[in-house]
Amino acid sequence: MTNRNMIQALNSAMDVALGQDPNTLILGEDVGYFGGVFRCTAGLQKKYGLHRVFDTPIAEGGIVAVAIGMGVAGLRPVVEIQFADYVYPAVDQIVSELARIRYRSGGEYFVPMTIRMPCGGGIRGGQTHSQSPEGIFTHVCGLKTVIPSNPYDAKGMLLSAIEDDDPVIFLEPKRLYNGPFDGDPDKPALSWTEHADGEVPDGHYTVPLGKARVVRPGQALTLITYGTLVHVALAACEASGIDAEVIDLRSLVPLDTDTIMASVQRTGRAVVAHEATRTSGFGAELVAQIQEDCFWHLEAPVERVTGWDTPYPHAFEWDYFPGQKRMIAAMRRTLEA
Amino acid sequence: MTNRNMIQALNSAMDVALGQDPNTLILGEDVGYFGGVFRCTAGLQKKYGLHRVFDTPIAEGGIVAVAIGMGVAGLRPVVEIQFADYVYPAVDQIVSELARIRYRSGGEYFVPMTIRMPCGGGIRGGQTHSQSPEGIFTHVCGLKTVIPSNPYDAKGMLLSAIEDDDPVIFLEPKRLYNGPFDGDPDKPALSWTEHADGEVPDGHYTVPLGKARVVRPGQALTLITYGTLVHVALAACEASGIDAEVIDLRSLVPLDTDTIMASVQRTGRAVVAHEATRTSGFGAELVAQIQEDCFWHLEAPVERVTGWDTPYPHAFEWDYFPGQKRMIAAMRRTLEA
Amino acid sequence: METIPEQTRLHIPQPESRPGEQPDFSRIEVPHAGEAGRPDPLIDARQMPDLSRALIRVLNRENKAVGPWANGISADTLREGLKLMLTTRVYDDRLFRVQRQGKLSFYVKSTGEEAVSVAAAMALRSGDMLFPSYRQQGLFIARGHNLVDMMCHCLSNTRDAARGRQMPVMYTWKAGNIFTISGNLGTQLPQAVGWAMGAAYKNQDHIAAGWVGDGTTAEGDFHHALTFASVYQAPVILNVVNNQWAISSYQGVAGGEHATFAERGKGYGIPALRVDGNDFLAVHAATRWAAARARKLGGPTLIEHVTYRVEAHSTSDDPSGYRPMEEAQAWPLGDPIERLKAHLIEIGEWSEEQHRQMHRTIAEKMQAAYKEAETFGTLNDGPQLPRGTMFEDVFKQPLPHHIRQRAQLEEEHND
Amino acid sequence: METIPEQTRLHIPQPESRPGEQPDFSRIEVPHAGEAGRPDPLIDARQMPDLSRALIRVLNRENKAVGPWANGISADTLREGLKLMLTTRVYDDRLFRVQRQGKLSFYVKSTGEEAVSVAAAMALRSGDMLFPSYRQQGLFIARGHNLVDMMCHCLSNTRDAARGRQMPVMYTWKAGNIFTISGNLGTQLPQAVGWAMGAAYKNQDHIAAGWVGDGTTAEGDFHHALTFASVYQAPVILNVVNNQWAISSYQGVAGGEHATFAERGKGYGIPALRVDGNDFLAVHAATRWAAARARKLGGPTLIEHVTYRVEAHSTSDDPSGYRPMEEAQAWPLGDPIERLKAHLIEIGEWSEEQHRQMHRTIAEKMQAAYKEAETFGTLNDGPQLPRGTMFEDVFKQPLPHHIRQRAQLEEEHND
Ligand SMILES: Cc1ncc(C[n+]2csc(CCOP(=O)(O)OP(=O)(O)O)c2C)c(N)n1
Ligand SMILES: Cc1ncc(C[n+]2csc(CCOP(=O)(O)OP(=O)(O)O)c2C)c(N)n1
Ligand SMILES: [Mg+2]
Ligand SMILES: [Mg+2]
Repeated sequence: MTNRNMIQALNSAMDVALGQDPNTLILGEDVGYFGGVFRCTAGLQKKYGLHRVFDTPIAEGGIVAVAIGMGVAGLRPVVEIQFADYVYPAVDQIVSELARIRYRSGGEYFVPMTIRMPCGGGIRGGQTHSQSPEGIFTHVCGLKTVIPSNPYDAKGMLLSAIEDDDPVIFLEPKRLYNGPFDGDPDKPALSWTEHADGEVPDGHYTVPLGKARVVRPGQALTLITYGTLVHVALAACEASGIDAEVIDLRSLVPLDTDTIMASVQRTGRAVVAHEATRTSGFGAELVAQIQEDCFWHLEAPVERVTGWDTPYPHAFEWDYFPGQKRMIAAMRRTLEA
Repeated sequence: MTNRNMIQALNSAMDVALGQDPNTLILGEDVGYFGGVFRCTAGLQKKYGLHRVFDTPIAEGGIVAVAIGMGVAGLRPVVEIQFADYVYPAVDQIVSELARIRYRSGGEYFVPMTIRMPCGGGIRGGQTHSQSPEGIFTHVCGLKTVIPSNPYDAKGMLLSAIEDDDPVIFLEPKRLYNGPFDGDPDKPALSWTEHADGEVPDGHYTVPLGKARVVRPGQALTLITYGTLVHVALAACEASGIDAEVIDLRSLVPLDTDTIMASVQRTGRAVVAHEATRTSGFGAELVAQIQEDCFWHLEAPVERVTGWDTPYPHAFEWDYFPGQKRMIAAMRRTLEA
Repeated sequence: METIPEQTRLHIPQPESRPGEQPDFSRIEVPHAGEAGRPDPLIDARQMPDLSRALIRVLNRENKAVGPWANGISADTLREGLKLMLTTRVYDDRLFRVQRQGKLSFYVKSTGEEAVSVAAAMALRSGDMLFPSYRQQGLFIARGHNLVDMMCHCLSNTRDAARGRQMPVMYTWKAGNIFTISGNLGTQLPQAVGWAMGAAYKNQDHIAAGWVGDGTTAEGDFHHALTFASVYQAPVILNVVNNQWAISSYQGVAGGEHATFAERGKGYGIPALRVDGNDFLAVHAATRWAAARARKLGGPTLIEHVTYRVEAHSTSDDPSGYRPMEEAQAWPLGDPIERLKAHLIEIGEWSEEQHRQMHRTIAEKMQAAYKEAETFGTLNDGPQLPRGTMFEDVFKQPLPHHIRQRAQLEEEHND
Repeated sequence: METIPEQTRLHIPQPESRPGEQPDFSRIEVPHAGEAGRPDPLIDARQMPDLSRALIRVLNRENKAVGPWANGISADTLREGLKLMLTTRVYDDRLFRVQRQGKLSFYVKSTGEEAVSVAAAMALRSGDMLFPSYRQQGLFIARGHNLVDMMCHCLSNTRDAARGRQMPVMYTWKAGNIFTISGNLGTQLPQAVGWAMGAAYKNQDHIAAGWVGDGTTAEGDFHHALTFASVYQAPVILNVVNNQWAISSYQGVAGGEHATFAERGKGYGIPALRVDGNDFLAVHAATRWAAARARKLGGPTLIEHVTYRVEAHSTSDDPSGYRPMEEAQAWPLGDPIERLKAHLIEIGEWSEEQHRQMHRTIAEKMQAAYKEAETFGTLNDGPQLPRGTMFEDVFKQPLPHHIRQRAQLEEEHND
């Protein structure tokens, strides 16, 4: 057990994966010698060799395409996309190929690829370093889409993803890399050192994909979220005194509907929250499912707390970001409805 | 007024647009001399000249990119993507560029582009000629996304789209090109000749983007849909005797929430239907908004009738397609809830 | 409002002729067979003579194999090639007719392009991995895929390896080391590069080969394939089948007006061969050269096969709308089957009678195969795959919502 | 489980040296200035001499302008170029320091690459449209953009033309005919081609120019740009700024090991010039050549500018982690400002004293400009744009949900 921030936890997961399976390899822009712009792969090339961890040309579509070929050849590629905002050139290879190969080949071929990408705002990255594109991937059958909110989950889920025989989109909330973040940019940054979930086992362990985690049991309502907003949600409960049950989804596809529905059926009120743009975001899917499964239990409309239907603007980052205020207001509306 | 099928109506819209504005031009794969694989641009190159309507290399990303440059140069490009399934190589140019140029330039630059693409199944096209990717585009702020269900709307909406100064994703349900389709593949195909909406004015007119149309007034519930399923919905009402109010959205973004909510608040029950894959489809957004705005009026959960969370399989096309049975079952569930 | 003059400064490429006009292939220079030199396969790319504007041809007008690319291929192998090309053509004709009878939703012929796939497959080893497009059925046939299986795929029936999920012609054949064909153009070429990188990573000497059409070279995937192949010196053969047309667009629209497709390789330091794609011996020799190079760590090769799409793009297409009817006859590189046959006869290894006999045998085999295939069902008739299988293979294990949806579908049909 | 041997067959490109090692630029061949020939700009592309492996250089070791590319540019123009390059460098230094003070979120310097943008801008007409990447601030400065406006953009303040929506350095300047810069690499190059096609469509003789880095050439967009430019013979200049690095990846990772970036043009029949990017006169001459060609309907030109990224990739980067500290000093093509200055002195048109004076004037101007810019606010201080403006310009007119969301945001702040 070692205290690790999320970067170190991810690094440790890849270290374990490379160590245990010679067919696992890592490729992406700047991931080799340099160890990645966020340092997630630092030291791995040196430890495992040039051909196990290497830099690629800047062509996200090409990276995913060659990784597909490698997967077909029996390897287990772990791809880094430098920012989730830059995944779009790879969308065709992901949607038309990666997600469909098992299906269209009648199960003959499959590609056990993991695509890691830092997502979300809060680092003044403006509209091209802040996006949360999970909603797009969740609409594509054949992809698993997951997003951890802390170092422990990050390592365990990344190992699950790498060992999974289906393609996994692995989103990393970059604002959480160095510490939990409660949504208030004016407070001094916290580190993972004081956080229980910063305690990360050294060796192999997994956190299963498809299991949500109740991070705060509560009675008043159910607040369903993932990624950075998990920490905002906890702070919002604290600040408002609202006794919400906070669920960290961790995995969007597969979705742990049991945990969600059991909670909402108990509390009768639900708020879903994500950083991505509102319209057609994954929050809409959550609302749709909740009202399908919990209609008779609901005492108020399910509220959505989201980023706005605008790009993530540089100067207005904190106006876009769904912080505690927006969350508390939504919880109040739900309680008062 | 001439009776036209949807192909002829679209052709007529482009004819009018090319005739009235020398800055309008059409480009895409096979759209020139040949007139498009669905013949939508037939005769236009001959009438307006090589440089007004021309073939492009097979590179959807390149097509959208050069059309962006043309738009910046003051032209009004109308792009055809041969099948909506092939739009993914252009997703980066659409999402990162087309949708963001006005915003990121503080309003200095904009691109008045229309991207037409045939979508939907029902022609034995298998998984790569049947997709309905509207859910992805509706999640991208800065894009308008529309989809007509008949020749009259197709022409009027296409002219609105071309004349719009914002980018418009214009989806064309290809199963409706030659006639309305009620979802039963075993019945002889109908043509637009006998259909009122096949009567299409010859000259210029527009159907505004953002206005839904109540195609069947009803009391029992509200059935909200678009594209091919509009006709399936009407047939399902007929077949089941359920007095549903059927709303043809026509435009997903902007969305005519007034028409939707007024109807649902009156009927107290709603079903939303689309051909696309269920999870994170646009139906989820509709459900989310309906329960937000009509919670106190709802007497049953809002039902979703959709394609399954699988690719569109060649042999099981009619098992995937959300036909009358699936729709009637959902309406019954809603009524019986 | 500005007006745009008729006389625009924008260059719009146009084919030499349109319906009603005389076919014109004067732009296709046809050098003598044997003219192009053959460097050592392990030549340094920088020293490589420029064969990207040449046209590597082996069979001359007298149907003799000449020049440095004529590498002593045995008569048995040639006869085998002839048989496989003819099988491919008969297969195409058969399935085309089945489509016209309404039993297939769609079909794509490769008529006139059989050498491109058959000769290539024969020049490679069975452990080499192939990433074709939809017009290389010859690869499957040359690798010995069961015709019944191929037909069952096209019929989407109970014996379809793709389990009814793909359109006809989009075969998958893992046991034969041929990748599942994509309906999306170009995607498979960088995948072939990745597979080759994987083989190199694992220290195997298998190589990969991919195929795209002239039109498809415009996709970004093509550039990714060339870039990654060059950067990692992947053991891969990148084939461009220039059959002059991409549906209704002639090859100039893809950028063939100002450079050959083989020339694309130059920009990446990838050796490129431009080959007479209707010359079985030339395709075979070029593929062998590239395979030898790749296998010995010499890196990738780009091969442009100059050929002609004799038939419609697919059964959904009617080329009389965009090119002269007589264009196929005017094509200067002839027919690959006729040319190989003439060569075998010329060298005394074949006869018209043997050819007729072979054709008959193949036709009978095809007839029998089709009959057998139909016993496994067609799209509309006979045994059908259980509809619930459509929920399988989205993931390795169905997710809970797939199980729910499957049950819902069954219910729809129980009503 | 197979084990992968240490000795893999997969080639992984590696730079000549890493931190702690001696810088080594022996792979950069530096031919004599004046050596490369200069064909007529309207030469048929097929006849074009191969300048894609050459290095077009004008300034020789004696700081004289020599050879066919030395085209009699006036001393006034050269002095103007010197001033603009120096202004660019001082601007970079100033904003870098502002970033280090925490007033900018981010900054990107172009140190050492000033000639690439300044000389190009000066060789083009003001009606020509420019599509830069984030490292061509010299284009804005050379076209006379107000420094205060540029700074206000970087500060995302109330005078920012991008209305606070973009990171620093992603300028937009419609009045100056420079396109809004994208954070996504490569997207702008095919857009430049499209703009050029539009100009040709409208029968105007304006041309377009786009810039991408060496690393960015790997993106599919690069291929789309070259393909469409070739097919439609678009009047466009496609510039590749090969500054040897893409963040931590040396140019070999982008495919520079087996061919130059200029060579990419060959494959499309696009004339290509490889230019000493630190030689103001060479960049100017090459751009003029390409502009003349494009304007007279000769079609596109690809120019590779061989230069060096002297500083970190951006303020978020620390190059000591991946390249030798001394590499910049070892760079064989020198510094563009020093070289132009030495040339002007050599021809008796400049002096050290004048240079010092100019530097002082620029520094003072910069100081004043920054002071003025701050009066419009910084990211954290002073006047701020109303937050509600973030809902504008998503569309021409806000949609109803934008109006609702805007109201909701205001409410959040009224609590
Ligand atoms: C990404 C994508 N875009 C468009 C299409 C539609 N389409 C199918 S075949 C074809 C023409 C391909 O031409 P070419 O590459 O020359 O191959 P050929 O058919 O001549 O063998 C087109 C445009 C597609 N399948 N995929
Ligand atoms: C599509 C995309 N992928 C990745 C990035 C991240 N990124 C920003 S700059 C850069 C390196 C670019 O190198 P190069 O093209 O050589 O330009 P230079 O910075 O050297 O001027 C990378 C990978 C991006 N901005 N966009
Ligand atoms: Mg072709
Ligand atoms: Mg660079």
